Amino acid sequence: MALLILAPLTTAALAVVIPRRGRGLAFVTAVVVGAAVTGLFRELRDHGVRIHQVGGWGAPLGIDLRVDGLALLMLCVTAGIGIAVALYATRYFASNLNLGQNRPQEPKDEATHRDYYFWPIFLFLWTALNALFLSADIFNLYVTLELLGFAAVTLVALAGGPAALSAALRYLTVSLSASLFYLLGVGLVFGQCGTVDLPSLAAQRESGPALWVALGLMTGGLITKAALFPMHFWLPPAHANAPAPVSALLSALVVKGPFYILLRLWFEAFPTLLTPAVTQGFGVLGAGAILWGSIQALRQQRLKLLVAYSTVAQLGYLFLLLPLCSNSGGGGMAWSGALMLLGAHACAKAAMFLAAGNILHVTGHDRIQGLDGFARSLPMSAFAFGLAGLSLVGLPPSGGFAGKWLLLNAALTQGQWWWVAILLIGGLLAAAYVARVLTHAFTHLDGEATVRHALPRIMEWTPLGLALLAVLLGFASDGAARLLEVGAPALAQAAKGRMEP
Amino acid sequence: MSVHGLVLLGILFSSFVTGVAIFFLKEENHRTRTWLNLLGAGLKLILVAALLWGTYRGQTYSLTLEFLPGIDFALGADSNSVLFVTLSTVLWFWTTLYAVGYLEHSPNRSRFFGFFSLCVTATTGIALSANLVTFLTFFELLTVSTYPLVVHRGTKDALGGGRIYLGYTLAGGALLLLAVAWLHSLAGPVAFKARGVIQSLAAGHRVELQVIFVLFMLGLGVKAAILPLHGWLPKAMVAPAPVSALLHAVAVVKAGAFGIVRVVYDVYGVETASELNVLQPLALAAGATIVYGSIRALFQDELKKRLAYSTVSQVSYIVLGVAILSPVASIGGLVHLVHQGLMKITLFFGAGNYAEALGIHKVSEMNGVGRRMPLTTSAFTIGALGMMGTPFLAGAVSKHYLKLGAEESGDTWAVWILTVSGLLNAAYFIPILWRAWFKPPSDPHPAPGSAKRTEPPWALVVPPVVTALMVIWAGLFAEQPFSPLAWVKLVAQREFGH
Amino acid sequence: MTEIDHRVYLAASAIVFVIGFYSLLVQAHVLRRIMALNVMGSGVFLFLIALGSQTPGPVPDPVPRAMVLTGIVVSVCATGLALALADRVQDTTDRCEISEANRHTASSDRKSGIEAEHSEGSAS
Amino acid sequence: MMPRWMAGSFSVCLLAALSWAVWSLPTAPKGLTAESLARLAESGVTNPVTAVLLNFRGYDTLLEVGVLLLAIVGVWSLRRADWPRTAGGDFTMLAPFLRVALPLLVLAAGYLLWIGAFAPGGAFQGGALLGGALVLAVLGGRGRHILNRRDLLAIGLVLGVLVFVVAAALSMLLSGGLLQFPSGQGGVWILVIESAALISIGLTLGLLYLGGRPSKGGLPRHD
Repeated sequence: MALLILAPLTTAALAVVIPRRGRGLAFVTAVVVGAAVTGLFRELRDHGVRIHQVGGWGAPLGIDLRVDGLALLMLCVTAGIGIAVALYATRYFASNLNLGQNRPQEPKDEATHRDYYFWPIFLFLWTALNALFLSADIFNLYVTLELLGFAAVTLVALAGGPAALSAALRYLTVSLSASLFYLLGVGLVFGQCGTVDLPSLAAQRESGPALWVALGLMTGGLITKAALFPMHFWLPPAHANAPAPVSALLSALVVKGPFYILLRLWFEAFPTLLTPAVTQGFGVLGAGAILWGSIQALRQQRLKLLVAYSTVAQLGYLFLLLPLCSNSGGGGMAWSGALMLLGAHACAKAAMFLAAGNILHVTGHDRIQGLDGFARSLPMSAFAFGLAGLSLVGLPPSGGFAGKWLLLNAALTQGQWWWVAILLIGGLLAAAYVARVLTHAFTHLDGEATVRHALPRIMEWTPLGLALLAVLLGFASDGAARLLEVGAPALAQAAKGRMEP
Repeated sequence: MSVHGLVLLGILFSSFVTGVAIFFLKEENHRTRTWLNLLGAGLKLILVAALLWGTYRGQTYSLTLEFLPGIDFALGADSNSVLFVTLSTVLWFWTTLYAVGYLEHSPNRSRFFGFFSLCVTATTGIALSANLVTFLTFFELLTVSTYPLVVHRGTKDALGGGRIYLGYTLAGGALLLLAVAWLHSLAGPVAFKARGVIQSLAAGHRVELQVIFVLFMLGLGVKAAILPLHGWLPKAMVAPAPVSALLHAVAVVKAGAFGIVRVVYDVYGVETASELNVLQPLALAAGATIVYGSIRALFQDELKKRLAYSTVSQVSYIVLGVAILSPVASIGGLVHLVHQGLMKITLFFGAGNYAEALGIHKVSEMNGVGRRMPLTTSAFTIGALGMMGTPFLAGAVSKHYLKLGAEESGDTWAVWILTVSGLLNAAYFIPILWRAWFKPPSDPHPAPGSAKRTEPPWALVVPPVVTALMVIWAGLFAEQPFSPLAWVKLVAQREFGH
Repeated sequence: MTEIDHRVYLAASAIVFVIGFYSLLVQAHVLRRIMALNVMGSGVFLFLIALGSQTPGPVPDPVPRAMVLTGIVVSVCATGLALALADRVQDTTDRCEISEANRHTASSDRKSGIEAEHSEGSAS
Repeated sequence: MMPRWMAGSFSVCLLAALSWAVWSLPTAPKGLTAESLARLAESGVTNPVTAVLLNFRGYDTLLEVGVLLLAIVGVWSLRRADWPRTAGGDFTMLAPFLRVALPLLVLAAGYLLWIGAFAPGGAFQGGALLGGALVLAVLGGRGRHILNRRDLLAIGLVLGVLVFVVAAALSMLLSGGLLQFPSGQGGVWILVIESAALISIGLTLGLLYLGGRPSKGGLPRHD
């Protein structure tokens, strides 16, 4: 468990000293983290929830690290996407990458600069994510959030253009103020309960104005960081202007971190405060995100902005978990459904951004209007984009379908038909914006096709692999659901909360 | 996993693997691609033959994989499946051959044949699905894999048609998903079973089940092109001829019709469905579609459009047969699933040949083609005559049973509809045949090459001739074992328990 | 000192936080915004310190004090990073305001899109 | 930027909510004072804040040292350093002062580190002082030869994280728990970690002031 944090942190520090070896260090990390996650999976399967008391003190004085099914799922997703993006980035940031025809070759030291700084910051990002998913302490979560935020912002700024830099600056200010809201909330919780340990908070089952306000502050901060509608405004410019591997990381993983904390807070620490008004409120915001994000995606002129708005929309689905999970009946389905969607979205969106990166690389722009016939010059990227689209739309057997199916069933079982409508409409809108891009892929060009550019193979294969994973993830949904039951903090708590009206 | 399960998997993979492999072939590898295509099609044919033989001898085939929590990904082969899978596999073989010839010189062939194979994988998957969720999976896969075929030419028209196609089918898919999920929340996992699985719910959830049925019909009706959901079909005519053949005869509309058969027979059960009063409206919708399609067909000058509206009309024969509460009518409907496929594919092959060899796209340009392309035109004529219900051809058999069934159940209005439709069919087909055989060729034809006989290459001629012969076979030897009719009688026996 | 209700300090910290938040919302200049963030931060730290000194017993609660130390370090880092970023933005765009124009509208997304293209074209 | 009335009403609502919350807080909060004092003896130091910072919640501090390193790496990735305007100016007053002050500041930083074990002080306080000294030195035009060596600086910057990580790993090998120091040796471990952290913190703060990566060819000279 500790390896998941120590390994990327060490390699990040080493990569600062020897930037030339950043790539190699990332691979070491990938191998170690991959092995550690596998090991944890075994432990969890055999022994249930694992807790590690840092420093041997134990909560509430010390900090506990904890792995349950939910945390492990997030760690797996992080490891998977992390490894894939690292593979892609080895060539993306390589200075000798041939960018194709009308691209001015950038100065070599500029590329080297980016290569040198990407790896340590990427490893910090990985550290932050692993630490975040492992932590059971709300103050420690604040530290991980900051680590995550700094890494994300810096990676966006690595793109270097004015748009990226402005986006990064706004991202930073928004992220910092959100963190302060969260921290103030943590302070209030500490004032009321005298502890910042999640299980201890859960055990106290306190309530009162201070906790309400604290939760409000923390939630406000977290939904801003998670870019839930209407606090999503910072996301599209930041995600669209970052370098492709960074966009993939941000959309696939970074916004999921705050969401994860939100789940821990509401379901685990303060389940009694999770009233129907609150959950329906989250649902309304989620629905707003789905509709608004999809409509905006339909209106974008740039491919990466379209994909970024699609992230806004897809994040909305995750928040439908709250209204669907806290009612009686079908709660478990909604729980695994939303998390299935999370995993599927991570794979699909990473694939999409990486594919979009390839398109940008080869064509030199990403205006949707100007993409006619790109299936010919970049067949594999087009294919990856399409497959990832299947999962976003929610067509079977993709992970996106499995997730939506479970959410749909939960909504139908509970008679909350309004979410059913949102789920179906969201799928159709997603189909519309995915098709909008793919139409250009199939457009016939007169004359001979543009020359097929020799992109490095790994840059073609990685998005395709991720997209395939997203499509086949549906078959893993049963296993994932069983994994989520390990510890199932939220459900156990929510169930208890229901029993004591 | 038993050997028998592997047969099912083999049937799916024979085309799936071929498709994937073809994607990675270079455009120039013409020979390899052709061989791969024929190999896949041939292998599938053999496996399906084995399946047919095995099922006939009472062997059961099934295969399950872990899928959603509580729901398996399940394949199976009941008599219904076998009927449809045989049809699609046989026709696919000939369509492949035809497509290889047809697209000889067009660009993006690897992409085309890749999706072509995926499309047929989806169709056979639909046939072999043993529960609703698996069915839904392949149903959507079919949508997705046909879209690239519809837009294959990449022209403005093609992209527009593709957009409409995708809009209709995905919206239909969403309704179907809703229906499946809703039914699941009431009844749990729904595996197909003869005579339905929801009898016990019918009393307590009457209204819900009625609404779900409507949702099912809307979702499936889009693909089956039932009025007023047929709008995409004529628009999708921009696709290359083999694709049209596939859409109309083998895959898409058939998948819709087959889905309706499944839902009525194996999910609701005919008795339960009729208790819920949902069959009568379906029958009326089908009747309306039959007449509407025929009338619209009358006024189309573009050959493929006329055929398209004819499809709209003919597919609803199947639905009508299913919706009329009578075993005899369902025999008629189910056998039409096969017969319509045989006839319509012949007609589309013919239309494709006219376009390919002479550049003829319109009925008004067809004067005298019979003399220039005798083989193609003969095949076309057999298909058209079959459609009109000429005795000893396939169409007559289905119509006979449909009419008998309608009389048996007292739906005399349906008999009238069938009669009127028969007349309309004649009205829009006879002028074509008249022009083709009896009018002098109006030179010059739109396309160059005015040699006396201009039959296209053999790869384009053999498929229509073969399917035309099958139309004759299905009509003449309808009572022989292994004819479509004989098999359908088996199915009906199972569904009605007679 | 003990007669003063400790909640006064807590309330004061709340006021400081809100002042910072208000300026963050209304100020356009990056530098002012960064300062606003620091004011908000100070509010939070004041709150934690006040909380720590409130516990009964001879010594104040060390845990919130340690948290404040952590928070201050983070905030210093954040400020350093933000200033460097702001400086870089100013270098590249000759503007020192966080562009607010392209918030929700698609048209301005287009605009920033074109900018991005230029930058991608020249820099990446 | 938001219209003032909107921002104002948001702020008023926020203030109202906060005041409500603050007023409802228990007047004698539970806190963790008792627990931390009770186990202070086991921590190896007698200053409770240092005990919390480096032992009870040492893991927070590990990540925090990471945050510091990340911040400076981020700043370096963004831009090159500006040599302060005053550099190369008139040092008649500053130079003699620095000659006295810099060694004293370093000494004071060391003292703060040492005293942190028993009384207010510690790596962060010491580091802040060290950082201040560095800023002063930069302003006074000193230490250019060091600031030119990006490789050396990098080593100094990562020292805190690396030592901390090594300590964490080692403690895990020795006693099976992350950052679980063998009993009785807490003080030594903390001192080692803090010493490394002191250098990194001081360097980080000083280099943050420069606002960018030192350029390879040395910082521009103004004289």
